[in-house]
Amino acid sequence: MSHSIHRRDFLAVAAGLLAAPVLSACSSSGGQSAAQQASASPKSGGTLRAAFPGGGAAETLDFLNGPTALDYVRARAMHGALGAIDPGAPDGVRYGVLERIDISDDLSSYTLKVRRGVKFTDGSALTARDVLYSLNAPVTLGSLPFLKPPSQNFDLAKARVEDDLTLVLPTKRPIADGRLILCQSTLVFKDGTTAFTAGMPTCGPFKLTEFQPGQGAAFVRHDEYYGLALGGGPYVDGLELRSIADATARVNALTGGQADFAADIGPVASRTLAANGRFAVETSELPYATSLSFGLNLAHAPFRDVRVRRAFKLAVDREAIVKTVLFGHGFVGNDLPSLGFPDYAKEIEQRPYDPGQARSLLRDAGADGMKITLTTGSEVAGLAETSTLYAENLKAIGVDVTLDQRPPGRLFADEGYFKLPFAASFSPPTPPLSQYESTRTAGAPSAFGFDRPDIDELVAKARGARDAGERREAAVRAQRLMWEEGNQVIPVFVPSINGQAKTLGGVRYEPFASFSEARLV
Amino acid sequence: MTRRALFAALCAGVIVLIALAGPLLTDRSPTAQAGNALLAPSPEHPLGTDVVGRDVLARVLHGGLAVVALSAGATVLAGAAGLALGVLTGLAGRRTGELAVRAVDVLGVVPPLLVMLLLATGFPAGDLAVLVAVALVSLPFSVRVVRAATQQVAGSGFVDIARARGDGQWRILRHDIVPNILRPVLAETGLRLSASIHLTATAGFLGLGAGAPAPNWGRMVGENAVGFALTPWPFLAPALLLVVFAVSVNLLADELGRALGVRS
Amino acid sequence: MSELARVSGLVIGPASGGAPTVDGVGFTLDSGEVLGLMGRSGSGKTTTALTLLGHIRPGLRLREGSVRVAGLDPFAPADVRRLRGRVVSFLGQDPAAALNPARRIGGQIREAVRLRAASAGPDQVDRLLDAVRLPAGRDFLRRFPHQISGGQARRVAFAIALAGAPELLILDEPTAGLDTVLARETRDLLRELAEGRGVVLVSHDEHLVRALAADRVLVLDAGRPVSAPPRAARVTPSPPPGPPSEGPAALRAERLSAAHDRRPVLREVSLAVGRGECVAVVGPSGSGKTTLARCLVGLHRPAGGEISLEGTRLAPDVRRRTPDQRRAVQLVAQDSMGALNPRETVTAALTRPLRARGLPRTRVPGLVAELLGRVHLPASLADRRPPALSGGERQRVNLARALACAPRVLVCDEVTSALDAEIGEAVLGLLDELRRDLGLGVVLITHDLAAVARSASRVLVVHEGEIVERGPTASVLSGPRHHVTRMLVEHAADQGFGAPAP
Amino acid sequence: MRWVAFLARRIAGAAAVLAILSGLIFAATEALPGDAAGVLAGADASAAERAQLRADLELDRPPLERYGDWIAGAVAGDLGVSLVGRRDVDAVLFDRLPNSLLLTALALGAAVPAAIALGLAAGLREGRPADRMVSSAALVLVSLPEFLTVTLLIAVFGTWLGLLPEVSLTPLGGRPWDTPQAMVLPVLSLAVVGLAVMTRLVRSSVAEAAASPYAEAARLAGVRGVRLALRHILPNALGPVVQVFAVMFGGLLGGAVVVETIFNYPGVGFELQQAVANRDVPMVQGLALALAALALAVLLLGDIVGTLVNPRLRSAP
Repeated sequence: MSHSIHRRDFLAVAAGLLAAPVLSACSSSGGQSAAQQASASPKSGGTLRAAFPGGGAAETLDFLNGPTALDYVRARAMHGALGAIDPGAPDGVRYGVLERIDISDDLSSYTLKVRRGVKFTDGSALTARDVLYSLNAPVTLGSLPFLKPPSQNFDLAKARVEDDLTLVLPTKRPIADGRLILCQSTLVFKDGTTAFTAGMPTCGPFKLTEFQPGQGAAFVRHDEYYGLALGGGPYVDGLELRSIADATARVNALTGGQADFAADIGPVASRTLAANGRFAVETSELPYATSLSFGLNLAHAPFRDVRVRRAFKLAVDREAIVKTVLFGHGFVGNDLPSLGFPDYAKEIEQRPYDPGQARSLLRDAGADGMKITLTTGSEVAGLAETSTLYAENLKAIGVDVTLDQRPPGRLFADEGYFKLPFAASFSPPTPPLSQYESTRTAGAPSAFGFDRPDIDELVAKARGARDAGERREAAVRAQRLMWEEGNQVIPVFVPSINGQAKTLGGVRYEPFASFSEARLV
Repeated sequence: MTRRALFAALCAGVIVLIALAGPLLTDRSPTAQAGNALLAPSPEHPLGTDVVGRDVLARVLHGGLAVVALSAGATVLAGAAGLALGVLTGLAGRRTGELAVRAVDVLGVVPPLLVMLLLATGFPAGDLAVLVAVALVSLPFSVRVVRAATQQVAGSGFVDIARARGDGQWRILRHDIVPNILRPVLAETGLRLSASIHLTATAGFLGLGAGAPAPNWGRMVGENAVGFALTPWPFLAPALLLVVFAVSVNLLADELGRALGVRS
Repeated sequence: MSELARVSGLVIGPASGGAPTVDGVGFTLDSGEVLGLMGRSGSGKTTTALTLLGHIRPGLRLREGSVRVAGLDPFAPADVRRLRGRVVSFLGQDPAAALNPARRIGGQIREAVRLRAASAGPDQVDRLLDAVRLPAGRDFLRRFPHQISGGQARRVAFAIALAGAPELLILDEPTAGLDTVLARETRDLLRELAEGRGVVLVSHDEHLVRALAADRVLVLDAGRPVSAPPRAARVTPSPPPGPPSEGPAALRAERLSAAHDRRPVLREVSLAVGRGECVAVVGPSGSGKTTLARCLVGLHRPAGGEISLEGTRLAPDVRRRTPDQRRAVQLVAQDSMGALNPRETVTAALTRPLRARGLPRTRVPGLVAELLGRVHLPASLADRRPPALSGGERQRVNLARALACAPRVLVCDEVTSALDAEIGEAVLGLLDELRRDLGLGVVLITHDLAAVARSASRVLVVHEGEIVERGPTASVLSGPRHHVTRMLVEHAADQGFGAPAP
Repeated sequence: MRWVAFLARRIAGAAAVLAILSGLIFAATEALPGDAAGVLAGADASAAERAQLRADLELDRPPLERYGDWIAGAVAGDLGVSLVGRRDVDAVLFDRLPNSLLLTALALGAAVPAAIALGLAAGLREGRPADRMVSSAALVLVSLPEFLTVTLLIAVFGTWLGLLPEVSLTPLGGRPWDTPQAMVLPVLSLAVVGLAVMTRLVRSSVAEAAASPYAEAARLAGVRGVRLALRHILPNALGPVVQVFAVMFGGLLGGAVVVETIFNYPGVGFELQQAVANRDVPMVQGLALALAALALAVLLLGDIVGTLVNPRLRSAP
């Protein structure tokens, strides 16, 4: 019952696609479930039923415009993907329908090689033209902003199709991390597609047989899927993705035997479920965790003093939040985004919980007893609760804080959000540098007044440098500056917490569950 | 006063007392984290801790005020507006009155929860939205009862005589109409109050209204339902208080109606 | 004759304890015999009669005594089934209200026949309808109670009561509240239907008891049987009213017409009343009398005609009249209870008009006491509210409140019809006194010629909104020309009032 | 002829109310701060992206103009396209409405006979133990907020006894009635709420009718038991109740929001709640208007049936 109406996983999830890695035959990352390891034979069959937070009638096959978790999970089951971000892979990405991406030495041109033998459900083969059309679709067909980075970084108008399997993309300016951008979330479909329908040709692991917005979708295995030839899944004969908005209802569907898998059940329900022997709780591993963050708006006078910003960072008891709000299912943050990604500066020491120093910093800045309103919402699991605890932490160092928890769905609906002095937010798992450029550079509203040309320059340098050592050094320097002087407090990272029947194995978490390798025992 | 009424008044009184004086009975903060989440009751935390690890007893003691104040406030608001509108439309000419009542009835057609959803999300966040929404939902009932009572009294002999004698509208209102419609209006107000408690609690449950850390029995029930299987107290304690409050107010309204000779 | 019913040592009181409402009543009734049960309201008549059906009103309890009807005990569940509707039938004060508003007439009668008649032949319904003189047509039987007249509804109720051919009929105030014409009709019908049956007639109306030829009369007073029937106070005609005063009439209405929702109820009615004079307006129910009263005081806007006060034309709407004009014409209504604000004490009710006249606060208590004295009410009633007053007392308070306005004309609309005869008599006496002492003009609206006989100098007879006869009281009563007038006079004669000697 | 005039008058009245309501609904949804563009864009979108999104969704046109378009479309049966997911609002409505109607109708279907039976049993025994029991139970149930009733029902029948599914998952491509067992708890949850209210109503109406002169006359004439209850008292007690049943239907239809959400039941209330959270203005407007129209239609029906049941009104509407 619980947060029936709070549970708006809505955009949380939508934006989470930025980094949603696409399945590939040989995985090296993602959580390996106990069940997966226990089961030796990959033979399976059967129909897998999985429950996800949906969006009611708003759900659509047009994943370019359908921003619920389910819309993307469904699209990913149907459509092939260019690849997936994979920090463990040599290129930082695993390739899907692509064989490889070659970068010119001057970082100004990317050559995409399409995998041979990728077939659509209508029997036709995937070509470079289809890939180019798919990359362009967010602009030509219209899409939500988070799908547009490829078109923002590459000059698609000047792209060349060399042959059926080769596509050359010039960059708008030299970048080194173009593979990440291309593979972040691009799904491929046929050249000339204008409408997304149940009958359209697709080249993903499953073939859609039934779609009911707000209720779910049914699939059968796509027998021509290129992954099968590479020795991978899918192993199940059928897949049902059910839309269940309420987290408790998803858990109920799982415990009641109506589903084999319940996505995103939240920390509390996971504890309840863990007590039940028939079910397992699985969480995604780093870097697939959502950061919970708090923006200190520099338009608000006290926050212009770096001591106040530092005091706000020292005041938060990160361990306590992980322990009590997330029941241990979480990662302590270090006020930097993108924990777990290769470009993340893990050499920067963990900031301690030091209310004493925070208090004295505040006093030095003449800001003790300052009045502030912390605006938050319940857009993702744990956000409201984390805000609650953070507010208490701040009270403890002498900040007169008022918590304003917006009703569900209201946090970002308001144009005034970016004018708030102190507001909660979250970020899906995203590589740090491109994320910084799109959201933190001077003038971006979500920067909350953060305007540091020196850091902007460092980030640009890190993205554009040909030498890896040089790139790393610039990236770490930029992050250290943000760590010391930035206006973002990131106390924790929350993984996706899912429940599943013990009969189910092979589910991978990246950050959403993918079932292309799943088996029912 | 019947035994039932006495019992109901006692229960309602205790609940109101808890709501008003509760904050004085504990020195624990209702918002501070007091331990791990969802701890079972212990001497330290007689009702355990909630999903965020806050002391449930402290939250229960602090959380009644919102429910009691909001439901009573909405009832008073709707009652006052209903009295004014009901008397005016009751005394107005037939056509004007009908028209005014139709206009108010428009509100009654819309399911209460829809009004709540629209208003509570539309207004600047906060309890004011809930207050206004609950009052608005109550208004049509209030107007109808007052209007019917007013019409009945306005048609009675003593009003005719006062009018024939030349008493002014105000004098008639004050001496003849208002004192004689108080019974049904009072009985109706009791029923409205219980309905308001119901709606206010539902608003809390749905997370509408003022910010989350502020304890509110309805919201506590919503927040903690998910942990019901681990420890039921964070859910049950506010739920029980809500139910006892609503039942006793309903019972009181019933008894009041009976005592005043008004059928519900 | 065999014994049909025996009641002995009956004691009935509130279930919660307290003084009994029926205390030691007993009687026997042979078949075919008529017993009159008399007494004031509240004397326990109805409660006693209902025991013959084994019924005790909620809140009361049978404490002692036994009841036998045809050898059966109505309080024994097995026996009562055989008694109700078959041996004993009950007709209440308002038999029409006993009809189920949601069911058709035919269905109700047929059900009664099917359930109770010993021989339920197909023609039994027709025979019943014939007995109560109702049409037997299908069309009539398909109607609902609200679609037939009050008189017809009463007959249907009689038919249902008679369906089981009961040996004993219990009649509870069967003519109370009826106007002259209907009361007479009902009495005639009852006389016929009671033929050959045992009857217990509950009434405070001596004339009805006499009309049904009661073999015996049992009089109750506060639940106890008393030996002698109380004598109805003999009406002594008042001394002939003083001669009409000279000069312009205190109140005059010229060719007054009025309508309700475009349905005309008054057609060109004219009347005038002088200072100290009493003019009576008589007519059966529904003839437009009350509308006339409301027109006179300005509460009902006439469709035509005009009203003047001592020569000055009055606005039709009371709100347009001057405060002085409003006070000059005061209405006293039939429903003494409804005319008083139940939340106001007597003092408060009298204070309001006094204060409205602008009298200083200090003088008010004295004036209230004076007014109470004027209408012969003890000062001890001053703090009571209307429900704590008797009907007569309330009507006096109403009069006193009207007097508080220092009126010149009183319009009295059926002021005595809801009162017991004696008390009504006293109220009329008070009116005469006020007329004499204060020079008040009185328009006495009534259906009761007895009242007219004693007070009015002139009579107007209204029928269906029109004046059908007018003239000095004596001549109208002694030589009625219109048939309505004749009926009213006959009724008055039944009641024991002859036309005053010329 | 009188009936034609009567119907015409009532329908015209309902239409006028609906017109006022459409304005109110539009104004209320317009007043929602923020818009779907903000929700869709998320926290990290730039100002230009937001503006583009607003233009794409036509949110930058003047409200009056959009109201005009909306009403014109609604009259023609076109409720527009949702902002999120780009679905035809009327398609969603017609897909979900049967489910909600079924849920509400079943709940009423369960509650009405039970309420009449219980109300009759209690009303005829006013003040006696049976009445006190029924009245007290109804009083407690009426005071229980829906969310508590539902929680308790799920806890008992779902979690503890394991008899019934706790979620209403309908087979894909099917309708809720394809899995009747999944409908039991939602129907029960909704029925309990209505049952308590209606039982109280029937009880007091019956008690009133039972104390009426015609009921006493029937009793004194020897009519007893079932015949007295069903033939004499109930017909008179039912009239005022019918119209309240109609109001209840509208209330239940809207009140199903909580129940539908908890059980993930694919109804209009569930979609409405989702749409409100998404700031999907056309969807909110369309669904709210449809719910209001439906509630009005049922009220109208109740009005007509109430008139039919009452012979006094029937003959002279």
